[in-house]
Amino acid sequence: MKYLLYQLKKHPLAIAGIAVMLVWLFLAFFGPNLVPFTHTQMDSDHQMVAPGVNGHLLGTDSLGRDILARVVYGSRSILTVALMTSLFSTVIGVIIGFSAGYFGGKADTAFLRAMDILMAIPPLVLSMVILGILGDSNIGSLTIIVSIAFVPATARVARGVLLTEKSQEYVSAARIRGESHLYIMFVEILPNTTGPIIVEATARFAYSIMMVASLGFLGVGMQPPTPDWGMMVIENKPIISNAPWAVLFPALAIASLVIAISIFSDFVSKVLIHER
Amino acid sequence: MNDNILDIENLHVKFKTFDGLFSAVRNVSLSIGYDESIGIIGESGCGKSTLSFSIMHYLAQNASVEGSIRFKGEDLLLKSEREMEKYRGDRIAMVFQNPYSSLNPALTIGFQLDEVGMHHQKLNKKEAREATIAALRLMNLGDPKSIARRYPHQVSGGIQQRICIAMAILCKPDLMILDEPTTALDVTTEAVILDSIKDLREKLKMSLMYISHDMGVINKVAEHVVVMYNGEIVERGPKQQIFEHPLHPYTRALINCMPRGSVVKEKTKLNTIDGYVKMRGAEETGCPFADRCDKRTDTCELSYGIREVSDRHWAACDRAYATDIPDSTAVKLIPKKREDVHGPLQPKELLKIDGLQKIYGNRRKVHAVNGIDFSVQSGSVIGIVGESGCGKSTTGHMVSGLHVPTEGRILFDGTDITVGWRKRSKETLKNIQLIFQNPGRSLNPSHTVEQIIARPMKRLAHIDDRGKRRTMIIDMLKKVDLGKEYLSKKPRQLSGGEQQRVAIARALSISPELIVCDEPTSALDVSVQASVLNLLNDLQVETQVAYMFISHDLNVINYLSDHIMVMYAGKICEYGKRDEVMAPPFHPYTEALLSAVPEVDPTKQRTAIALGGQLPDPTKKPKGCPFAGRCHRQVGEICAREYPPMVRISDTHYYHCHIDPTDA
Amino acid sequence: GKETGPEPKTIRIAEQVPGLITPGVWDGQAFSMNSSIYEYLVEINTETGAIDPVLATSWSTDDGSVWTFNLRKEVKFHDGTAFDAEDVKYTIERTQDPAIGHLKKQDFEVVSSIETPDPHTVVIRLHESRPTFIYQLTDYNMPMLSSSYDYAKLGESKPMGTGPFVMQQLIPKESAALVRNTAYWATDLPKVDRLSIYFVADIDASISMLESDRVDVVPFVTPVIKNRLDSVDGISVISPYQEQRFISMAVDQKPFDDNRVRLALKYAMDPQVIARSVAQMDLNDGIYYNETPIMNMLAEYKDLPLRGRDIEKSKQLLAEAGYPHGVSVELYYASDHPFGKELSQTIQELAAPAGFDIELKGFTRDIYLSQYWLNVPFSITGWGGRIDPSMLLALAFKTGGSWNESHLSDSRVDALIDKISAEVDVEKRTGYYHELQQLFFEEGSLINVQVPYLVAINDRVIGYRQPLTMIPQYKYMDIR
Amino acid sequence: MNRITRLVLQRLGSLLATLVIMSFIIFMLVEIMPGDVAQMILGQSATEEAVAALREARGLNDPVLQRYVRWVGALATGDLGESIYMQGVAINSILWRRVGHSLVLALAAFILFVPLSIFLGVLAGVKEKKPTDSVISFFGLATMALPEFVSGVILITVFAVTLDWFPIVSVIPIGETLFGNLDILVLPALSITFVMFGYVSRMQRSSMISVMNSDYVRAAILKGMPRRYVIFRHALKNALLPTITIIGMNMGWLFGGLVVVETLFGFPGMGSLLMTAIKTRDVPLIEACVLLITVIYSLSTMVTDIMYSYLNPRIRYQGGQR
Ligand SMILES: Nc1ncnc2c1ncn2[C@@H]1O[C@H](COP(=O)(O)OP(=O)(O)OP(=O)(O)O)[C@@H](O)[C@H]1O
Ligand SMILES: Nc1ncnc2c1ncn2[C@@H]1O[C@H](COP(=O)(O)OP(=O)(O)OP(=O)(O)O)[C@@H](O)[C@H]1O
Ligand SMILES: [Mg+2]
Ligand SMILES: [Mg+2]
Repeated sequence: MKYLLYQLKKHPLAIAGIAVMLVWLFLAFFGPNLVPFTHTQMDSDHQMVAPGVNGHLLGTDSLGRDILARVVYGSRSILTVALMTSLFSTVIGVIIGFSAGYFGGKADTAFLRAMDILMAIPPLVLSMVILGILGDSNIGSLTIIVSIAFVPATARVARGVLLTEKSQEYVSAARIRGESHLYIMFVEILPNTTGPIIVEATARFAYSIMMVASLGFLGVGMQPPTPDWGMMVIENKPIISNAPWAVLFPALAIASLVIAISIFSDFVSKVLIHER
Repeated sequence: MNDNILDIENLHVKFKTFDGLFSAVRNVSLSIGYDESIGIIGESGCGKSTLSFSIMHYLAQNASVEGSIRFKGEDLLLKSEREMEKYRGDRIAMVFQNPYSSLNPALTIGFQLDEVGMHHQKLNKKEAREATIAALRLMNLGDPKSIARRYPHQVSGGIQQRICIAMAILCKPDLMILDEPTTALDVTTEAVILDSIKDLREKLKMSLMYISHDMGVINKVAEHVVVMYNGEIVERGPKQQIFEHPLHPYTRALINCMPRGSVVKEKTKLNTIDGYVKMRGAEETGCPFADRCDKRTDTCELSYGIREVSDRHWAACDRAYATDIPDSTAVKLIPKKREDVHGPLQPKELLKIDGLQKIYGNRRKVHAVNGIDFSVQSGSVIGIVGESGCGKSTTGHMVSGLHVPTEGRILFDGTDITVGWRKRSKETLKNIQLIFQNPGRSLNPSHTVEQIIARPMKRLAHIDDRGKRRTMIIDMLKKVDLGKEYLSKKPRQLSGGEQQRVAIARALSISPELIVCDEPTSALDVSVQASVLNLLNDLQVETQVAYMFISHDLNVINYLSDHIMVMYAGKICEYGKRDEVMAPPFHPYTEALLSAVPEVDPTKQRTAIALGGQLPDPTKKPKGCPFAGRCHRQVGEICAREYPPMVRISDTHYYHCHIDPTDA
Repeated sequence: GKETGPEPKTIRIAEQVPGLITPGVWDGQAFSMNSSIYEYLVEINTETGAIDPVLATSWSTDDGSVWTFNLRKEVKFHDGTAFDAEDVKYTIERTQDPAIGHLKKQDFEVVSSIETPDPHTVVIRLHESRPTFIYQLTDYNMPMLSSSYDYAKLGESKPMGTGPFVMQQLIPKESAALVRNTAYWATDLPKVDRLSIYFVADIDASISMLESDRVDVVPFVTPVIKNRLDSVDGISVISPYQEQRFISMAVDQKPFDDNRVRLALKYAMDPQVIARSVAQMDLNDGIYYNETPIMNMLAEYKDLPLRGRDIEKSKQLLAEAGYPHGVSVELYYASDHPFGKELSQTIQELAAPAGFDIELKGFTRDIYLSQYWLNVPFSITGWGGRIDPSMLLALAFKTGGSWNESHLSDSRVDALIDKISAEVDVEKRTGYYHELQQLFFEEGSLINVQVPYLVAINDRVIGYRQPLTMIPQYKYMDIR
Repeated sequence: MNRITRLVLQRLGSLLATLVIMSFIIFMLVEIMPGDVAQMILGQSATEEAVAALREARGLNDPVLQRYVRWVGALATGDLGESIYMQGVAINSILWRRVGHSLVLALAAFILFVPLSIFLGVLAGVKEKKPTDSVISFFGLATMALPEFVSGVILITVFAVTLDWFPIVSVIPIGETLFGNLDILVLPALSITFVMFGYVSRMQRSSMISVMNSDYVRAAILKGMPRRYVIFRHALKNALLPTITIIGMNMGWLFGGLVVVETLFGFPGMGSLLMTAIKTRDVPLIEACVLLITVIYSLSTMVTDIMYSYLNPRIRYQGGQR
């Protein structure tokens, strides 16, 4: 704990990053109740008004909807999806990667082949095609598909760290105690790999946000009226010269969240891996 | 002051870290004369490397330096980075501990040597290559031309280190610093390198600063010895003086804790130094060794300070043989005899190994163990010794079930256990325990000491009651000299010696009948090694467990074993009772091994038998005598053709060689 | 290309990426391209609304069951073959070819026989009287095709007709280059030499091209863009006609089986808010609202009063219908159809205070159409304008009509529709229309929002013409 | 060299296997998608009859496996089939032109970001913890966090709308070719560069730092080699290795990014074609695009792998004498 504080003091940027993340989490939870408008409410007398007019702190879009309310509400879906995808892909990735690395041999080869195949399509293209074909995306399908797209990468990382740990002698010690495979994998090895795995998970978190935003941009992400940040950017791009705020704020939201998470992820990796 | 090539005065090096400022080198004054060789010795973390890097004016960013380092009268610490380039590699050269990582993997060996000459002596490419070849030749590297064309990973560790040394001597420097150049290497390779260093000095007339934690090595190469402890020089002087009349208790303890020729477990315990090197904050003063010293008095703090005690002999303390405090260790130094504890033993054959073979890999086969037979008596210690890669660990791992033998049988107490750990009964698993070389890695870093020791008790010894287990663990910890407070610590919070004690406690807590100790002390400092060896011996006497003790250090094996088995390239060279193996007649390999062991006594210097050639390629199926290519007493081509017959010297002693035993 | 003489006059157009472009199954995205290559028997005059001759020079009918067309002579297809009565016959018979899936199949099922007494006369006999049959021939999928051309194979890659422009180069999904048809029958037409058509998926990109003078015409503009372009000099946004969005309530499913619930929804609507939110326009200024199937701009429209928003009344109606605490309902729509998102969200917002808890179910158009449309209780569907509303009534509101999305089955409505399609007298027909609209106003199942079809044009291009049939008439357009 | 040839053959083999499985997955995926292909082609007004006829005509009624085999068989002969929407127009005739465009765009992005990010990454790594490093690192972090469509919108606003240096839309004028209009590549390539720059420069920085702290660099410095020389002769080559891997791994993002920027800029490439295909549910076209992206992506990762082994003597000369 003391070490953590010391590290924090050494990395002021990390404090900023964590603060921004916390702000977004707070907004996702409580934000919609704090904003005087709902994300769907149309103030038809105040379409495309500048920030500040009629209580619209960040202005409105072409339908007179409050940008602040939409951005804040939009943080919910994107954070949910991103958190869940990073969680799922990490859990599944760890299970798959661990099993493959641990048992080695044919299982491992099969795993590597399977991952090669999945990795042969860029994740964004994969998600885009599946979501596009399925047509009707919601938080659930988005989460599942983005998770699937991310699993190969996390599984590879998990396999990698397992392989380094597996050659450690404490694993041999556990083996000649006759421990079960599950015990060795999850009680002996797992606690020692949390560092890289958490780092990978936070990195995935940032990636998921970019990915979900990009999918929203491509029009295969969340469906309206859920205000998806990526969709907001593209939806309001036509009015960028009349109401730049309608594009600017969602874009800023994406950027700030991703930057914050990336900084956080860097920090976590510094604390958990490099400077141990 | 121009009679010295290097004068260090009041050097302080401090590091700024998370825990605050701490001093790694403190008030060090030292000089090296022209054509003088000086050895620096001390335990790990005593600041030896920091001292050498200060001379090169190359320290980490968080370091601050005070004092002066004058090289031929010029203060190096005042030089800029650019100016230092003229000294480094040209006037002062340095060789590092790990040769493999010191060579750039992406460049050829030749390139890395050529650039030195091209840069410092402004040679052209061709001249540089000629200089390179000459330097390589000086290091007795056969076919230097082809070596120059290779990449570092294509040559063995010993050759890599010789290449590093060749690189250092390219510009015929005035001073060469060697920072533990042989620590990572085998004794036989070490011997070769030490000999060539001595050779070089005679040829090139340069000053030498040799850093090591091994007294024997220092004894071999240095004329002058500097003992460092916790960043300070505690004693320095001519070699003879230091070895024979040490003044500082630390020096004395350091010399005495080395196991050596005549020291065996029945006669003496090893000298130990309690505790471990603690980092000292920049503000702490007084004798750094006080907390571990058994000669300390109330006056230590006051009268402490380095002073010249006799001609060229400086010491910070002269209480090494002080008699006002009795030698508390002297009492401890009498080992318990087995008979005193248990009465005479009824030995039985606990482990029997029959034609054991192990081939690793499917496509690229590695013949690690090539058919060995031996047996272990209950309650005895068998020492297995041999060069790196000869299959010692593999043998141990097969016994403990980590690997399944390719061929052969392992009988334990009459039952066949030639299977992997999966298929062994809990009883067998309990009865054979394994202690690893690297204690830090054999303990799960995320479990507490209690969890670590409790787990096998619960699983294999079925002690399910938590409270009972805990009392037993506390008892066990006491036996390995650790207190109750260690229960909740994690391995990271322990020193290397303490970690190994926990590992021993874990192995012993379920009263096994056989413990395979795979180099349990080679990762430890000599002082810690001594205490661990003592502990292992005491516990063995007390519990009558049998040890299969694996080490590459003949002194350690000699100290602890009842029987010794010498292995070479997956085969047994020689087997016998300790005293039989250690006395002639020898198998030529045993002889070479013995000759290579550095001697601590400065009066007893011996020359190592130089082993030429390479270890046999483990990927090829062995043929003939495995030692044939390197043997100094080769009989003829029969050696390479036929596996040598067993030469039986006595009931318990035999070796495999073509040499007629009567010739030996 | 290198050409001597004066710089060729070129109109550059940025259109949506077309799907199918074969006549008959043409999905209406490639208006500019197809309507310039192909040609119709007759066309709608954008100024008068009258039917003008094109490939037919004149026509006549008795009571609407036998139609005789006299064809223009000297007309040649782009491949050099002459256009004659056989081609007309082929074109109309082709509608019934099951392999094509012709969009006008149903409408031409009424044809009983086609006779070609001479190469320039066609006689079409119908099973029953259809006074407005000629309007069917103005549909964008009814251009005249050559009976000797393999449209099944070449329709997508080498479109060929009698039109004012000839396809020069088609890069699928990317662009098309059209050049003047030098053998065109009207010697003074077309007025420009080339049409350069870019297929650009993103409307915003198209507008950027327009603004940076890389194209001259961009159809399918959204109101948001119109607002933006209003302030740009040299570019105008025009609305040649309206399209319809039917907000349909299925009368056989809860909760809209009760007219009070339908009325409650209607009372919750505020047409002016809808107009502003959906199109940023004022009501009756490019965007229209009524509760009947008839568009406000048509002669047949009965000028019914606006209901006026009345939340209290709406709540009360809901309570009477048995929903005192409001009602939950799902609204299905095509999320990628213009105005779909805006309209659905506006309705959701407007209806909420009255107690309608509307969950929006947006799907891409194909899924919406193939899976939900016609099956769900509450939906928004786009309907093209029909120059003759009777064409739509039987389809969408008659018992058993194939696109009867509100599942209407009302004998009064059925009877009125029958009368409308058989009545030759215009006065009387309009009377029936008015009766029908009154019925819809009182207990109908739809809200009809007529959204503008917008085209952005560089002011250099003059004479832009595009009637309600959606077919732009590029031959009349010119560059200033 | 022999080893590398073997590596290439091995990778090509696994690519082939990947493609077969991939094609099957894509095919099945499309199978389970909602909506009927025939219905989709014919649109909302199609009658049952017409749909049935079309199904028959296009062989959609045959068993799945049979259709798959037919499709793969055609693929093997280089026939990608026909787009749903363009009967008589082979996908080959649409796709390859687009592929060419995309490759040029990818190459342009590559030429922009690879040297730039390596150079700046090395610079930051060498100047670790100095202001230069902080600026480069933060810039990298910031650009990395901007998805292509956001940076693209920014670039458009600044360089196309405000400054009018580059076209807003990357459309090739009718009758001209991409090579006559290279200015349309700049902004899309830049938006890709933005994201990739962040990843690659950060990787390059950290690998440079770890190499600079390695024993052999220390050894080289203590041999008296000048700093600049050490950086370029000793450190760089080793520090490039992890970067190559990272570039290879990020090819995935690059191709994803390609779809995004092509859509944003209306660039006539493979990505925007795929997007159109998805929007119009043009199944054969989706299949062809995805398959082709797979091939190109796999080939490009293969190239980076081979480059990696080629630059790494430890792999190149494996099985020396150890
Ligand atoms: N850059 C640094 N920052 C902080 N502490 C350091 C740094 N470099 C070395 N140390 C610490 O300084 C002490 C002396 O280190 P040094 O490497 O000189 O010891 P040594 O005697 O060479 O030990 P060894 O035998 O293990 O090589 C050690 O405790 C080490 O951990
Ligand atoms: N798991 C393995 N797979 C393949 N080869 C192995 C494996 N473990 C050991 N080897 C090889 O088997 C040979 C013998 O190894 P082993 O570890 O038994 O030697 P050792 O005598 O213990 O050496 P050291 O002193 O270095 O520990 C070596 O050549 C080694 O490289
Ligand atoms: Mg050291
Ligand atoms: Mg070993």
